[in-house]
Amino acid sequence: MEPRVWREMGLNDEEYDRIVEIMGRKPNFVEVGIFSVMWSEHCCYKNSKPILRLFPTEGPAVLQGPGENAGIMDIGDGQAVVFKIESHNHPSAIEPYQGAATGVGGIIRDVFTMGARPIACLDSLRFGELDNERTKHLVRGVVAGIAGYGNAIGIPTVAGETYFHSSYQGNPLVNAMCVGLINHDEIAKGIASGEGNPVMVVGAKTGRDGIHGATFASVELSEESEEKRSATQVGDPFMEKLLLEACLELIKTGTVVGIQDMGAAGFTSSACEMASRGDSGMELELSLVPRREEGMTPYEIMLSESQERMLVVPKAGYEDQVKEIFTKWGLEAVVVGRVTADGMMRLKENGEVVAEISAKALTDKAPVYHKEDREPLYYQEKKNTDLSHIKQKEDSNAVLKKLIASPNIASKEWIYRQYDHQVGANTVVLPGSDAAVVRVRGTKKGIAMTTDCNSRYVYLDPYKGGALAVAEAARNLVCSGAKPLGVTDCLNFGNPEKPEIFWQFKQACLGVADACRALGTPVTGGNVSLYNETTGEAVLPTPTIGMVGVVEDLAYRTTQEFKGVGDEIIVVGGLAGSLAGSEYLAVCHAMEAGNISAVDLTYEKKVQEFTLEQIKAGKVRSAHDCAEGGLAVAVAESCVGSGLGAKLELNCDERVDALLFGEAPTRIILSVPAGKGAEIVDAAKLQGVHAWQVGYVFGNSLDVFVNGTQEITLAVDELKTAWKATLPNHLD
Amino acid sequence: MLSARVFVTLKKSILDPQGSTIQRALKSMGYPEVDEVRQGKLFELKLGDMEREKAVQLVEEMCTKLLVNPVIEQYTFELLED
Amino acid sequence: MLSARVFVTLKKSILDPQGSTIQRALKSMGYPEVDEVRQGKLFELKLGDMEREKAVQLVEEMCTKLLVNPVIEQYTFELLED
Amino acid sequence: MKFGVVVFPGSNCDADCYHAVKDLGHAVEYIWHKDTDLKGSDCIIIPGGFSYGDYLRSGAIARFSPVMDKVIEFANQGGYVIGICNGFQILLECGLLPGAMLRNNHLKFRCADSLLKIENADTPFSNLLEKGQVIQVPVAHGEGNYYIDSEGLKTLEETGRIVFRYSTSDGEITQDANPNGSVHNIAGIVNEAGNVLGMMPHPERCVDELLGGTDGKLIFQSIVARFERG
Ligand SMILES: Nc1ncnc2c1ncn2[C@@H]1O[C@H](COP(=O)(O)OP(=O)(O)O)[C@@H](O)[C@H]1O
Ligand SMILES: [Mg+2]
Repeated sequence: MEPRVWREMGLNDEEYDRIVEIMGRKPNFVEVGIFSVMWSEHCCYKNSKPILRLFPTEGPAVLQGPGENAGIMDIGDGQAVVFKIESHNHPSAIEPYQGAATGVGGIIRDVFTMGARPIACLDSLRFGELDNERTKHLVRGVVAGIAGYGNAIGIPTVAGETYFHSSYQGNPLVNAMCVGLINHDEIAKGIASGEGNPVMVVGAKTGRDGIHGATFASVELSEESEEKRSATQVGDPFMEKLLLEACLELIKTGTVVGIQDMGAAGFTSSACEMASRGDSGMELELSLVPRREEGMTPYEIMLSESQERMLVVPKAGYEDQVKEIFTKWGLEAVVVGRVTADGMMRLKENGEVVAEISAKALTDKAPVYHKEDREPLYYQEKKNTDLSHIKQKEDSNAVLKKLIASPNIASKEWIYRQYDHQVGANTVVLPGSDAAVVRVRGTKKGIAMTTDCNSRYVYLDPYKGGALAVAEAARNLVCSGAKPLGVTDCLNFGNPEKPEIFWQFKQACLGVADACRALGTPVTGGNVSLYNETTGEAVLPTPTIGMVGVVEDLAYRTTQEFKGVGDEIIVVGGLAGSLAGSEYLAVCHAMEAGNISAVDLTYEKKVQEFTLEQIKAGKVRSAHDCAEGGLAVAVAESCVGSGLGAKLELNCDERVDALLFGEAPTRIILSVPAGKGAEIVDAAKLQGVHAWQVGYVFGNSLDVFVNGTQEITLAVDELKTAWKATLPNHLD
Repeated sequence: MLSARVFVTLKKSILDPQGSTIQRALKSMGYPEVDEVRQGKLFELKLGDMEREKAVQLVEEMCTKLLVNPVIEQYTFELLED
Repeated sequence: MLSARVFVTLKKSILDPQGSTIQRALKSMGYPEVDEVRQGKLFELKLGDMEREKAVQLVEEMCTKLLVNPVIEQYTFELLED
Repeated sequence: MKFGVVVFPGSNCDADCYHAVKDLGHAVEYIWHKDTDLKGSDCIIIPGGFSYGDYLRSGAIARFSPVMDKVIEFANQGGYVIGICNGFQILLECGLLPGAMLRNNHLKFRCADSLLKIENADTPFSNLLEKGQVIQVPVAHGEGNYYIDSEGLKTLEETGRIVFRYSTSDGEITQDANPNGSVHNIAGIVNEAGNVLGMMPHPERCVDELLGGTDGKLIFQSIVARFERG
């Protein structure tokens, strides 16, 4: 076999030699294909594994950590929450609608594979500059694709985030997260065991979709990926809805040994992973696999990424029961092989062996690379940029209007209004607040969820930025009245073969790990997406943090908008922000630089615990995390949500723009009933938490005084119009 | 007056869930004769008065630029006098 | 092997938001020549071997029963040998 | 009184409807689309969702499910039938209600609260409401742009068969209040006999303060009230 064969499949020569060594012979074409997908970053994390080990993955509530299709955490009453996030960046860059749609379909399968009923989806999106035509095309397509799949299958898309930055121009990020509910005694796993048990393919027929999609997803996006367009898969939400119902019905019967969806690398990865987890082998007869197209080769069948398919291993003798359930839902279920005891993946076509590889070799013997990391040149330079000479903007009114209308801060209603965020009739806090909350039927509980990452911070300081993303996610949950529970992460970075990129990756993960440890939110799973580059330019390092939490009693769920005139406004945590890495600096001074503030994790935890305590005590009417745009924007967001104005008096010797628009971690804006402010501030002091009573909800305009002089006066209607108009103006 | 009819269909290798669902429906309604259904789009464009060459080139352009998604779709078109 | 191509379009009396959106888009892209765009559906049905008469009648039936909603849509079709 | 919720492949508001009436304390059962027995239901709910993926046209394929013959029979005998969202589309496709659904005029799926003006409070589905009253019920659809020819529209208007219209909070019928371009802002209509209702908004999504409203209850309770009065 010529070297170009394995090279084209994405294997390097050392990896090929390693295969020969493991097998004790030269692999044939099919076998090389199988190794190439199993040993791609996407499937075996060969570049990221050593770093991922940094994450804390244990905790009293963790029922399932990394390694399965999704993580599981206990929420009491014999119930648990199942959640996972996944990227579909490159497919979305090439075909935004189908790329995003199949991304949603894939992550939903990961959750119901575990036996859980999906209760919500989230989407974390990043695109290039909004005024660019290509960006508009991508936004329209991606949003329509997420809506098209999520709405049709009937799972509400309740939250997410959307950022615009030139670095994502050619390589948008589309991260989809799914959250499900399960009873402890109904957890299913992706395990194949029990010699002689049947292996069944269920769901859609196999076609030539997305062959090599997995390796494709791990190769830098370039001109020729235009050619790999055959890799485009089309989603069928209707088929997946049937598959979802059929699988949950099947798992409830208790006759399932193992079940796993066919995601990236299709049949190959699900079969090998299931066998490997069960310390078993499999013998498969490929001619039995139902196909959509004629003349498919074993290679194509093994590597096809046709959607809406699952691999099921039931107890021997229950094949007909499986068929019965799937037939009821109008789906196929076909026995294609058996579990064996010899640990070999043995693939046959019409009785003749076409591939024979040890399952463990494909999973556990995959190469692991300890990549070199090097601090990039820009780091110190950006960090040491002196911002003190930045000229203050005279007109704070103008600045606030500009910021509130800037694409990163402007209302995302244009997006989430296209998502059915209420189907299921359990969405208690809809998109538009810090975190969404979904009711757990039959209990007083709710599940709060959010995705967060300010990738500008991560770029300027990967370690601090990684920690900040975790802290913000937790803060968003706390603001909605939830106790943060656990994390699923989607690590979107550039080409790890570049030491500077790998440094970003490593530092960011260290930050994420330390924050997760400090805040008691273990990582239960995630996804790594590397090679997010176009023609050599990497995206901003983007470790998206998906986090879930529990609202013990929905009676004290909280949202970000002000509730009533006269309520007193309190800033908890810290008052002034910094210009470093702020949206203000980027939007008003066209600069992305500075030494961003680090999050003091011990203090962060204190502030969050204090806030949650006050919320639980029923003392808080609104709570809002102070993020992009700083104090003024956060208060403005609480105004536009309710139409109520506010009067603020800030006394501080910070420069005015830093005070109003500067950014810093660990800041929360509360509103509390009239007369209760002082009480809260005192309570905070007792716990070593700083708090300032800065004003009250009043009238229909936002008026802010700094050290006695009025800096801002804007009608809430005017703010609201500016805030809402940006996306429609660009996208309609 | 020239007008064009553009026929856009999914490439052969691309899955057509809509078409196959319709095929299954027809089957269950008693039309087993139908082995396969593929659904596509049809665009009718009024072009006003112009030479056919111009029209052909124009339609080609509009197809590649807007009407057709080359990643998953293919197209043909015809010109009509009316 | 017979196959049929069914063309389904909205009745003239019914306005077609998709079509007019495309028309506006084409205009803004520099194709003012296009006065009107109507979007319709195209179905390709594989019918296997049968006489044309049978096929014609079959397709008529499938159109009126399922493929077309007479309240808003009209249709034409053609048969192809292949 | 007993409700029956029909479940088609691709239905996804079936459970929401089931719980909505159950939480109101009424008997309710699911009815699989292949069943040909309505299980003694006094009111049939055709729920929202994407039956058969909404492929071809919303509701076009579902109408051929075996259960629909029974539903039509039941309706023709005066039984109460309420079709919500995709259920409305199915009732249109099977001819129990006149007209058809077009794609939303803005071509996008729209999930948002909508305000509905009660145009006819003398139906089995609205008798606990007041004519002219405005209620808040969420919509979530991509094809809710109701169309009917001018003749049919005239009849609907003249015979009071328009039950709900999209309106402003003070009952004005404006374009801005219309989420989908529906003719005359029509959100819900009944058949000639008045026992079959189709509506695009989702009453089952607002039957609990937790979900942000309870106006939807009034519609289900109206059915019960009328049923019990006989
Ligand atoms: N792509 C999206 N899908 C769904 N909801 C979104 C999306 N983008 C933003 N949102 C919602 O808009 C609101 C504001 O988003 P964001 O500014 O990220 O909030 P925060 O800064 O509090 O994290 C949140 O409720 C978020 O869930
Ligand atoms: Mg955020």
